[in-house]
Amino acid sequence: MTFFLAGIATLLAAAVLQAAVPRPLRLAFFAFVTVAGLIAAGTGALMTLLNGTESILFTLPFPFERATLELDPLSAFFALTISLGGIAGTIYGVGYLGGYPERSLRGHLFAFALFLVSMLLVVTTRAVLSFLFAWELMSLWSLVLLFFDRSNDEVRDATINYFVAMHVAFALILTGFLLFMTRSGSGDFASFSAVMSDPSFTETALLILFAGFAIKAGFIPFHSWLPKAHPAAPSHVSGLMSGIMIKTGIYGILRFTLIVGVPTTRFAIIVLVVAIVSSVVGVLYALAQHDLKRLLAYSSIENIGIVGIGIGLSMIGMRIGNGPLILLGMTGALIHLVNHSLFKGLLFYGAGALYRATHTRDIDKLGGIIGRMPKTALLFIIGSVAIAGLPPLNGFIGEFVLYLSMLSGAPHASGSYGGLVVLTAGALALTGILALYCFTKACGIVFLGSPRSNAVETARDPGGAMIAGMTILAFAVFVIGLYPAPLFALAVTVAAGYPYPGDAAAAAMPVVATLGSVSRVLLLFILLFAFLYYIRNRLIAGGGGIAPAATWGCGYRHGTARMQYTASSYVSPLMTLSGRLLGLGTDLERPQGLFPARTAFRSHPHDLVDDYLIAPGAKLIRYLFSLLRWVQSGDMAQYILYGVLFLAAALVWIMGGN
Amino acid sequence: MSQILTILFGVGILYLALTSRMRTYIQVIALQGFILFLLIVRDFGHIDWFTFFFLAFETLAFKTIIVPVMLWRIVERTHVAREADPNIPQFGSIVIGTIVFLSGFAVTDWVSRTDPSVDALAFGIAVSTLIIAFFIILSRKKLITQVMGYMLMQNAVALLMIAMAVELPLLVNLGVLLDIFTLMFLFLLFLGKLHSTYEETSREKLTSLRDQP
Amino acid sequence: MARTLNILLLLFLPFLMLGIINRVKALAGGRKGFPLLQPFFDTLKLLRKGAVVSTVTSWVFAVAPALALAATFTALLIAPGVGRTQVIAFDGDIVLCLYLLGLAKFFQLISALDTGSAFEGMGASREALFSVIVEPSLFIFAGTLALVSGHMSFGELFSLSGGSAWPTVAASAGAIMLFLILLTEGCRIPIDDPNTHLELTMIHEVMILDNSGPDLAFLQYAAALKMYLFATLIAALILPADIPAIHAAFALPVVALLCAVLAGLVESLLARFRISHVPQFLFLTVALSLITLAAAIYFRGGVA
Amino acid sequence: MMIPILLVFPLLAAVPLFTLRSRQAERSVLIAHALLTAGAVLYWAVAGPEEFIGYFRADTGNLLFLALIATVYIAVIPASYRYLEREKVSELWHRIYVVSMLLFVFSMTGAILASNLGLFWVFIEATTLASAPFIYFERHESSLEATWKYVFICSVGIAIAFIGILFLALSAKGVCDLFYTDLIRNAPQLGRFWLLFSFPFIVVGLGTKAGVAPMHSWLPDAHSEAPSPVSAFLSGMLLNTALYGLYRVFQVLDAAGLRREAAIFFLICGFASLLISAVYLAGATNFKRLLAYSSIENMGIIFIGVALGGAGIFAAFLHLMAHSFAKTTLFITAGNIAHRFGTKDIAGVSGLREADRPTGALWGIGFAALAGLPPFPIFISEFLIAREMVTQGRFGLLAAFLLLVTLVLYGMARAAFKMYLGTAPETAKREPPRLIEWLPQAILLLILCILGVAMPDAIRHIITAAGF
Repeated sequence: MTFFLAGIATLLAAAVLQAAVPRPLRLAFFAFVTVAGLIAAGTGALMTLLNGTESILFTLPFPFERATLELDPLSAFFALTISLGGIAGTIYGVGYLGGYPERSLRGHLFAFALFLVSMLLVVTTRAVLSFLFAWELMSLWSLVLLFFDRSNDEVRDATINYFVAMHVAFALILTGFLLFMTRSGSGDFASFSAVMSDPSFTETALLILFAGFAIKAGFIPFHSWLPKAHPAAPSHVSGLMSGIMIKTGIYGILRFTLIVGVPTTRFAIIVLVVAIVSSVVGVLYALAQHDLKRLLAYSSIENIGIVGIGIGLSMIGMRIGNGPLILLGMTGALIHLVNHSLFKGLLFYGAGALYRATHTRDIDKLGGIIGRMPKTALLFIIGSVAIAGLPPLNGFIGEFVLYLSMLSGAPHASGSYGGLVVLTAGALALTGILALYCFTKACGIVFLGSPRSNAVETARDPGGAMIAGMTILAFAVFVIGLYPAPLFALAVTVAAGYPYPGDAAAAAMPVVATLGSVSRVLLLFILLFAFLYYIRNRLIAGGGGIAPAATWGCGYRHGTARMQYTASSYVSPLMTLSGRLLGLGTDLERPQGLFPARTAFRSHPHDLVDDYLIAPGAKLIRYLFSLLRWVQSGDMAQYILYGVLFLAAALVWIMGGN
Repeated sequence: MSQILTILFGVGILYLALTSRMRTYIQVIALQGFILFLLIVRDFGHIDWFTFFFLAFETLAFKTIIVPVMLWRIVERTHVAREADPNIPQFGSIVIGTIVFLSGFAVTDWVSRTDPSVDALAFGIAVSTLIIAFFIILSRKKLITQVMGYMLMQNAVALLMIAMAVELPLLVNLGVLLDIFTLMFLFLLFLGKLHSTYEETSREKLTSLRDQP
Repeated sequence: MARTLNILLLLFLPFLMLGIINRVKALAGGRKGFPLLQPFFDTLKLLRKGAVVSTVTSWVFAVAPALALAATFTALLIAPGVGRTQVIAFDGDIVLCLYLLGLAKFFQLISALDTGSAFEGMGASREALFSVIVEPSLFIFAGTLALVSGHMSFGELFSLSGGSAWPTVAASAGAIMLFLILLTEGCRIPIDDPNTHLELTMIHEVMILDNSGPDLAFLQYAAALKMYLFATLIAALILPADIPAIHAAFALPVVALLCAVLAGLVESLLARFRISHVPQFLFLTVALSLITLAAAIYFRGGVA
Repeated sequence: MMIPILLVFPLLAAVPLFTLRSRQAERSVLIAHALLTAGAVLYWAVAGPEEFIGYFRADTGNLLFLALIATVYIAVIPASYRYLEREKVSELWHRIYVVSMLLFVFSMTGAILASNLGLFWVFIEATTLASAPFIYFERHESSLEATWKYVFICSVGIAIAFIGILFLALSAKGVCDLFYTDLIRNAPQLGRFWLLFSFPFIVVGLGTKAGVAPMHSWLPDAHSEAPSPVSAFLSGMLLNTALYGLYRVFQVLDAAGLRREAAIFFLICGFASLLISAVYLAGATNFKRLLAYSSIENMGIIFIGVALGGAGIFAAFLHLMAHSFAKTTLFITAGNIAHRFGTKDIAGVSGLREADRPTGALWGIGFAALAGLPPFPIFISEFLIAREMVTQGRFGLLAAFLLLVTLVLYGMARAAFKMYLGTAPETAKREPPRLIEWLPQAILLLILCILGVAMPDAIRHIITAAGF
């Protein structure tokens, strides 16, 4: 706890002191202090995870009065995730911001440090008011970070959208909290568990809370803000938002599951279904995108869905007393959550480097970057393999634990629950393969092949700090992928806090052994690959070496770069298959006349929630508003009439004996 | 005696609903001021002499003389002899005026059953006057007519005060009168301003400030 | 012993399957066909050659074949071999096996895109699409087996037991499904036609148009291995649970070769589907896996 | 001794100003008056209640309102100075400005200090008189229109309020006079019928001045046409002052056992205000009107808080305080923006952040404060109001409240971000920002921020006491 508090203090110091440091040194100073603070906070969190819960009570003036900061395993786990992601994000961010020498960045850095602090506070406070306070500050600072690029209309719209979405989320969370609070008579989270005797009340309150947290986390259909905000933010911020911030929504759900204990069946199934929909539809939407950062944003929705699948399974497990589902579902969710924060950070940072170099996020304008930005390309491909959930990288580990939970949990689940679990496995597999499809597109079209436009010509790898930030993440991606046991152990510490029939630690032992086997197979695979690659090079050298040539054009000699498969053609077979769900809209300007001057074909992704929920909702509100158009007509007599009518109505009401 | 005066007050207001001539409006306002003065003289004799004197003086001076004169001067200056075309035709006005009176007295009947201490006649006429005043403010187009409506409203309030025999402290009475008459000056000042800005001072001109949702 | 045998079989049985398919097709077409081990010799020949590499490509193109082969080979080490013994076995190994295939696929796809060729992009796109449909059915099927058996390891999962008709139902539905997947992943007619020379109609072959020499050898071996994998799965599934060890040792090669014969027959008798019809065909696998799941729930005691 | 000084000073000071004819002297008088007001507030806070000729009283009950008057006054003076300097107003209008301001503050202080409802009414009416020249100050056609509407609607409203007071007096006839303390003490003896009968009149009447629906309509016009420092005054002070009297009457009804009925009126007005402001904020094209609608919204929230009772009352007064601070900041800042960009249209302003950093920051932070984001107290007050709704089990109200507040925020955020982000138009003045233009507001926001995070007990007691 001491370390943790010291870390927060250091971050606050970084926020304030950087303003006083002269501009040339400011970024370096900021990076140094912030990373130090995050390391301290992360160490504190890690120590708690190893040693047990710690809490500290502050006596403060109104409005907080009593505020508790507590690091229990769940909080510590998230604090650790935030610290890790924050360190890479800070280092990368400083590199990224180095490209804006003309800006003072005082405000941006201030918001950056406070953003980190508020996230750390969100996961450690234990009372309604202080939680909401930290929560809103987190939204506020992320909002400030979001509009880094101020001259852009897209950024503005995304900011407004984000602001409103966050407020809706806040309103829901507030309502949920208040329901608990008034029942228990105290704002302390700890007191909430006392009011759970009324299941239907608890379920309602939980559903409201879930909806609120789901907006933050980006579950479909609550996700609308996310694919707009992430692309608009500068990349170091998108990385943090997507990698860390949306996880606080997950934290909220987990925290309340922890408080409530066993949720109702209906709630568990709702969570699971929402999660499945998010993962499958999220990745389908990701596939459809032309904008690299939007693609990554939708992919965040998918990954949050995967995390949600674990949580949903765990909840169902709690309901039916199924140990593997509880323990491994939760563990898998937590592992995937950490993993996602690593590789999604890596991918966003890669996309940021790309944007800095090419000034476009349009996948179809890129191509062949790998020759010009080899480091970025390598790191991005590593991130892509990881996010597709493929071995030997970390993405696989989380999904593996989830599959393990389903395979070992299903036989002990009675009746239709077993079927549900198996279908969930199918959904996870579908998500996994679609993610693979999606990220072969992201890597393949963006980095490989020939350049599709001259945006690519000037592309160069970014400088040291940005590469360093990404390398840290890539390194973590490898380490966790090959040696998952420590992370698994930490996640088990957290998961053991949930109602589990029996000894959770003992139940986790065989899984550790399994993960050991996985590691060994993966090592074997790597050795085999190294061997084969060596052989291949030797064989080629022995067989006459490499003869460079043009790509085989199947006899056609005038192939141009524009004839390569594009982002949309690559996914078009799937698009035709998934039809309206995906809603990839197309515009075709048909050729006209004998000598058509110009034809065009464009495809643009839709979002069903935007099209059928948000847009009609906005339209409805506009319509309802227009019904009140007459109110401020400018006619003074009419204004007075309102008062007179009100008065008359009131008097009639009174005379009617009210 | 006071009942006759009160009824006269009421007849005046009914007459107002009938006419659209500015001169008539002003005459009625002055008449009402004078009736109020008489009523005050009759009913408020028992209160302390300073307040009494003050009330009586203010009513006579301002309500009966100064305000009507000022209104008249504005009318002269702006050449508005009559309310151009009221929102509701003449005949309709009479009907509405009658209905207003009836409903005013219905209210009064109901009120006086709840609280018999209220002077039902005066209360009824005051309420009716109030409603007519609102009616004029809401339905007439000329700003000057609306100001007259406001003045009628003030007369109604004064009659109401008499009807209910409510005594306010001197300080308050002083302030009330001071405020109202300053306000009237202000109205007329701005009315003059408005007239010099716009050709015709009807309330339809004043709708440039508005909003769309 | 069985493990060693497994590995040995891996080295030539896949080639033999290719040879048999070819032979069956040739016989059906009234031709003689090339020697049964010709694919093996072709591969050996390719290994002795140099490579022609497009200047557009990057290191991705260079590592992908070795990586794909390594991943596929490792996956095969996990798969149930002779008598359902696996070289490596642990809980949930099936997931690793299938995901290793995924890794191979990932690199094959981006290696195809690396060439910047429209044809190879097209192949990659189609290959990816078909996997999208096949993958969930495999997992649902595996989950169903786990649901019933309570086991988590490949060999145990595929060893069907239990009363009533469950093993029969599961084995028949599963075998059909796996055979369909074998045709798909093995790039056979009616999904794909490895022999055509019209690039537009190919899937797997068009993806590796630019690979040559040892790279091509690796990729072809990997493709053969993958087909063999599904044959082993079919073998594991249809063999009775209590088969004696010595019989089991012969069972796998026999089933694998039977699969090859069957595939050859299918190729001889069917024409290739229009690409746009392939997904409909593949949804059959999803349907089969769902049927198995429904059967499993029924045999476990119904929906409760 | 402070009450008479405070009441007499502006009246006496107004006279010599006409003879001195020096702008410097005029400004000095304003500053002296502001400091005097602040001094008086401090004096009362320390020395306790004071009474003057029975009709005026300063105690903990109105200290919050007095303190807000003093704060807003002090904050507005530099802005007024800058405004008068910038607009190059004539000798005459300069004097009119100063004298009106003296009288305006005088009438508001009087209204708050008055311990008699009738006297309160007199002063409220006087505020209309004193502020009318302000609204006309810029002498456009539109300001003339706004002034006319302002004066007329407020006068009608105030006349209605007077009728209500008459009825209230009737209900108190034979029991007591219209002194708040007497009324509240003797509330059970008051005639219930007339008491209830009077309330809608008083709500509509004083509600007109307090800027709540249904008689809010003057507010956007007046606020948008008045000079910005004056708009700050209107929003930050005048609305509070009207609410003060209304709340006292509410208390009388509460004490007389008519809380339910009174609360219904307040709730209807409050929600109607929220609705109207949500509707018109969404389409606002003029940023001063935007702020004015936001004032309507915030008064609506205060009404809702009062109607809820319990913790809602504290929340309402906390909200009132926070709103005064934030709105003062924003109106003064809006004045600076209007000057720099030469327009009050939202469409004409963009790139505030680039054009004028301190103003941009104030605009952004001020909006955050108004939007109920932490660390500002509106966050706390809205939280408390929502909590009170849940405690009372009024989930329908809560849903409507949260929905409307969200819609309001959408309208405001749309405009605020539009203005803050983007690039500044060519026509924007490039002069560097001056300290006097932003420092007072920055201090206000800083205080507000501190109050939202760690409120000293003294201030908390003052806010609590305003509810008693």
